[in-house]
Amino acid sequence: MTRLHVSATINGDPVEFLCEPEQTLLDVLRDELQLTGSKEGCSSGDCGACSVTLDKRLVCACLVLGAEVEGHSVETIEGMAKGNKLHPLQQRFLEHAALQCGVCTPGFLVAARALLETNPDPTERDVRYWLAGNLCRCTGYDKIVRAVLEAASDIRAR
Amino acid sequence: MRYEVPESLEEAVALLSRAGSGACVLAGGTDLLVQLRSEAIAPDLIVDIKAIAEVRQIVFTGGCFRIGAAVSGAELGEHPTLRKAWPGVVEATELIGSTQIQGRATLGGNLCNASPAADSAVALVAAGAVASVVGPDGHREVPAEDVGVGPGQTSLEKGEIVVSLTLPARPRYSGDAYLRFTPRTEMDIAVVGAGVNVTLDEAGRCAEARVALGAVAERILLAREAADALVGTSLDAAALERLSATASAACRPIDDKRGTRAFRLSVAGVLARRAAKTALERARGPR
Amino acid sequence: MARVVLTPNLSQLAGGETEVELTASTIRQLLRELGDRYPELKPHLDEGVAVAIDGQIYQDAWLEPVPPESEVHLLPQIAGG
Amino acid sequence: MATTEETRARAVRPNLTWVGTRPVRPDGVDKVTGRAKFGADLQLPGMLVGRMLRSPYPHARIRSIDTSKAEGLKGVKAAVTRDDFEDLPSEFVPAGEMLVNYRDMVRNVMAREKALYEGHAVAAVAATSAAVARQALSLIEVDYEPLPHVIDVLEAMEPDAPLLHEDLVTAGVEPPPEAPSNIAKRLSFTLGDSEAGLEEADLVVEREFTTRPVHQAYIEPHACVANVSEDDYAELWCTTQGHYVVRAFCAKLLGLDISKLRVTASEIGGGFGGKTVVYLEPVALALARKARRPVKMVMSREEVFLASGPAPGTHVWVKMGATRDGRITAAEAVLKYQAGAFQGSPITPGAMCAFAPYALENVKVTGYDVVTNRPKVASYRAPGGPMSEYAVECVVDEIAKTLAIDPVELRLKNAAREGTRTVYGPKFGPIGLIETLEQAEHHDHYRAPLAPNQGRGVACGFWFNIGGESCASLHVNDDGTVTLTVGTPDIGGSRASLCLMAAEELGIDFEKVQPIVADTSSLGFTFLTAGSRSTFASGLAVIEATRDAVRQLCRRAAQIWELPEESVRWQDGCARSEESEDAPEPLSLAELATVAGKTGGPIVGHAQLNAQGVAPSFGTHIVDVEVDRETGLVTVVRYTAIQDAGKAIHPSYVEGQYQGGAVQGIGWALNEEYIYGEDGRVENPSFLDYRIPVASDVPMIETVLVEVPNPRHPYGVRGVGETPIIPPLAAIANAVESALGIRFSELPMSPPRVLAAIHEGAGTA
Repeated sequence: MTRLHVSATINGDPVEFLCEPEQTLLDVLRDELQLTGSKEGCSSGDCGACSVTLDKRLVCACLVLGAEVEGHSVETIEGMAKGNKLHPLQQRFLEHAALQCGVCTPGFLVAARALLETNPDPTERDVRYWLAGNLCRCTGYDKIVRAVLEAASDIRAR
Repeated sequence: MRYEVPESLEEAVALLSRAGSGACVLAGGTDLLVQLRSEAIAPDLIVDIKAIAEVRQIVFTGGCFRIGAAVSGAELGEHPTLRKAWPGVVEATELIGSTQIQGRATLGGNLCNASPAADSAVALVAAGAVASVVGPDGHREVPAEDVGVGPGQTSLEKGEIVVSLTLPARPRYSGDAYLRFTPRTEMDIAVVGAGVNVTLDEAGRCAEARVALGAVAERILLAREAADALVGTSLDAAALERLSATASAACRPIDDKRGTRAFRLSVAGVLARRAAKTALERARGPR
Repeated sequence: MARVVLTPNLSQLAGGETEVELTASTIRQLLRELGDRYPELKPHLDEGVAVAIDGQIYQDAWLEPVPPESEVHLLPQIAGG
Repeated sequence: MATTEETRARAVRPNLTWVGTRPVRPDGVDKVTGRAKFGADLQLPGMLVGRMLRSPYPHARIRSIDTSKAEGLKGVKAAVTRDDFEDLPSEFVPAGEMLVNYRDMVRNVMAREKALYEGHAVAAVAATSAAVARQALSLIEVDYEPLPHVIDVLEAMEPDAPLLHEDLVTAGVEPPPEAPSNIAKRLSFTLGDSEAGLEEADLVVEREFTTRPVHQAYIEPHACVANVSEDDYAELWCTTQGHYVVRAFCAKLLGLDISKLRVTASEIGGGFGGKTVVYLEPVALALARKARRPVKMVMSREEVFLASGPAPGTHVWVKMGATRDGRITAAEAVLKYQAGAFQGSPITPGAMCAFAPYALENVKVTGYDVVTNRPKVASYRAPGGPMSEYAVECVVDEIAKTLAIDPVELRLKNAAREGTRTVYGPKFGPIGLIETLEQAEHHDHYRAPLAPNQGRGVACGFWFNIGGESCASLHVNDDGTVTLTVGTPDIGGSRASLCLMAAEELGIDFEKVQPIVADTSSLGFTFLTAGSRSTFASGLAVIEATRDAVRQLCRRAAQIWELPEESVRWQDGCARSEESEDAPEPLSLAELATVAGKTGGPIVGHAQLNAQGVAPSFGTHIVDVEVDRETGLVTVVRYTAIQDAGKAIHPSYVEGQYQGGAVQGIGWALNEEYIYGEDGRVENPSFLDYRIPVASDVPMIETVLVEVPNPRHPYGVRGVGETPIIPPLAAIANAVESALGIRFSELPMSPPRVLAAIHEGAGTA
């Protein structure tokens, strides 16, 4: 099987990898690059646990081929904290107990960051609809929505 | 499996024509990758068309919007003037899947996946959109309602690609709307979809109308009788009731995991009426 | 003497008795005593039963004392999600 | 925005420093940075990909399985079938607090004589890549003889239903029936004389209810990595609610010494009861033992739906009588629960729970455990409780409305309280049901005006909670920090609550206590994280281990001071001697830790116990819905969950349990269901068509924490995880009734069902 050579930027760093044509970006991140923060919950784009941004656009990594990111820029949960400084969303998720098992958390954080970059002052409804592609079975969403609203306010105040 | 990224339409058509039956076009990939992963398909070749300029642009020319087949839902929603002219088409596209899916899913893909429940495709049919198709034998134009002919079945010939979709020039006092019914607010497939597109005359009467229905037959329906129920009326309550009845009558739905036949028959009429009301308000414009 | 109350299912295996009086200082003794008295009950007691002594439920607690004059119920084991 | 009230009915211990506060959980940063390692996140050198071949038939005899072609494929390192698992005798043996039948378990892990449901594992391979494994599966030849199937519980009970097990004879019936059937067990509970009680009633309501099969739908699929060395020392990494239980099951199924199998629990991405049993783990171990290489197996989402979990579909009949003034005189119920392919539905707790919220003199409950061609059911959050309590709470609502009594009033009038005798025998100790009802009655939600097409419903819920075996070990490090080792996997913040109790007992900063979930070789047996037991039972072990360490600390201080041991006590993080003029300066934990080596060696507290004294938790929920009369769409517009926690150790995570349980219940009530085709195959095994609620489907879930302490726990803990899924089903049904005047007796109340009922007009759906 011929593997494809792909050069991309991942979390700001130049990265090269080899992948099979049918490998998804999620397979590549998890299996080839050991970036296992993006989770596989369904492999059909229905749960959002593998949310990443591709050229700043929020996508499910399970619905992107690894080969497609040639020349593009990918951001994953692993790139969200800067050094030992957590992103305000990460901080608020912790303070609000916006996670129980935590498996959906990376996807929610990546998706919420994409929301706040598009809409810095979202309403509760905006947050709920934007995050509708991220399933959480533990929290009932309440604390997640509160954490996102509060992080938005933190970021606006900066 | 091979993966190719042609940079021109000619190259893409040549790749697809040369390939056996196991060649697939990759645009947003939101359907294709699911099929790949579930082993529903095992193509020998995937042709990623996103490096081709024509399929990635939205062009406004001669009063018409020409939307590249690989423009994503999110890009469509961000276009400065498209939403004003065709809010129904844009909103329908925005209903497809999650924010994540919006980042990838394309108009062309939604149409060519040929699901009778495809939200944007129903709105395109109501809008009277025309698909621009290129293939080994050159270029042809296909009305949106003639692209999908059955579940997963298109009228495209081997090697053909939908390049763009053209929305017709918009007369004054026009408006469109698309509504769908899903049990969840998001992340769902339409159990019923209804798109309505109307143009009013100076007196505020309906001069032209198109009504399209999704998920109520093996393909998207262009419901002419339902449109006729509106033309010549002021979209008053009686006309809307006729619309509702004719829309329901046009359906030939089945019972399936997403809904019952009885439910679809009933709700198709309800949604057509509700969509018509919104289309009417939009056609009248701000007071 | 502790008063032991049996559920209908266990009562079927104890000749229809719904209440049994017996002397036992621990749950283990109580279960052994019951098993000896009603051999058909024994396999079910061996599978494991919960024992409520004066309202407090014990599971797998052989050595728990059974106070005299206490009211004892044998019930199915309870698990959870 | 919602408000959270915290009411303290009775204070257990005043002046708590840590218990009841809301610090950031110890594993939090790992979880928000993507660093936490879940089941599928472990990579080992030389690791193989394991994949399962599953039956396409809901019921089929397996004539033969031939794996030779698959094994001949390059890159395939092992294949296993039923021949690789020894048959085990049919007997129910206690495993922790559950009963397991290894004969059934080995057949569920790998089909033997028959495939009993679509997705039943039939064979597995381990290969060098996913692509090779996939190809290998296609080369396995299985000769099936398809058999008639049965999914529905009532159909399965018919005398001429297709028989799943030719040797299954109904237990609990004397004399035992001669013929086999799909009814595995009949059980009953009685209290008083229900027939006489019904005679007394002015109003008798009799209704039948149907609930559809549902799935736990945790976001993380089952996953594991197994490795077996040449001397048969086995290691297993897996996502589970109880790795000690996994160890016991796998050792039994594979004939391994328990001591030679070390199981490490990964972080777990949700379970809700569904990760208390084994599916992939024994198979991965069998493959690894053949291949002598690590094998990773991960289920796809489709496999999760087809072959793991689910909860039963049920049929419930309820009859209740009441006097004109609202006293319930008698109650009867007959419950029929699907067990799936092997016996063991949660019929027993279902029957025990059904009428638990009420102080009744005359009750009769009968239950049937019925096998069907579905996956063997697994626990799902208060297993068995939601379905029976749903039916009862709907009937109670109907009684209230018929008698024109406020539904909360009616419940208060009949509510169980301390001293109420249950149908299963014992009397309740102190419980908080009345407190939750009073909170509901006075909550502003209960009085808020409703818009057109809206309705309000209330319902109560009860769950037992459990204790069970737990170990904990507390290591005092020489810098004064503490390492807390526990055996319960942390599924929703239990490390935080356990550390809070340790910090409280020790009188040191919460940050100084670092928890770890031990692997099975590093700490003694600890039962599952299930039954809402972790904070209660592992909590007791932690408290005991901490007190053990404190005793050692005090002894060291006494020795240093050359004072009698009994003159030293522990307070605010320090050893202190009796107050006197020449009393020595207190010695802090850090000071004592520094000199531990010189005063007898490391200080380690340990506890092993089988926690008794658990207490049940009651809840009352209020919900407002809005119904679209033209489409049948039901939208939840406001929700309040009130529940007795006993004591909320970390209130945020208690609220989280209420909120999460409520939303699972909303899903169950409105949209979630397995849809089967005529062919007995599941039509919706995906997150697209198995519709769990998304963020935009639900409002904020307001919570009220009631705290009626459990006298048998030092801080009053009861356990809170399961009760919250019970009230939503009936609360929503009751709200829909109040909006439409139509009483639904079938879940889910999905739009096609609601619209059909509206079209049919009044009456029952």
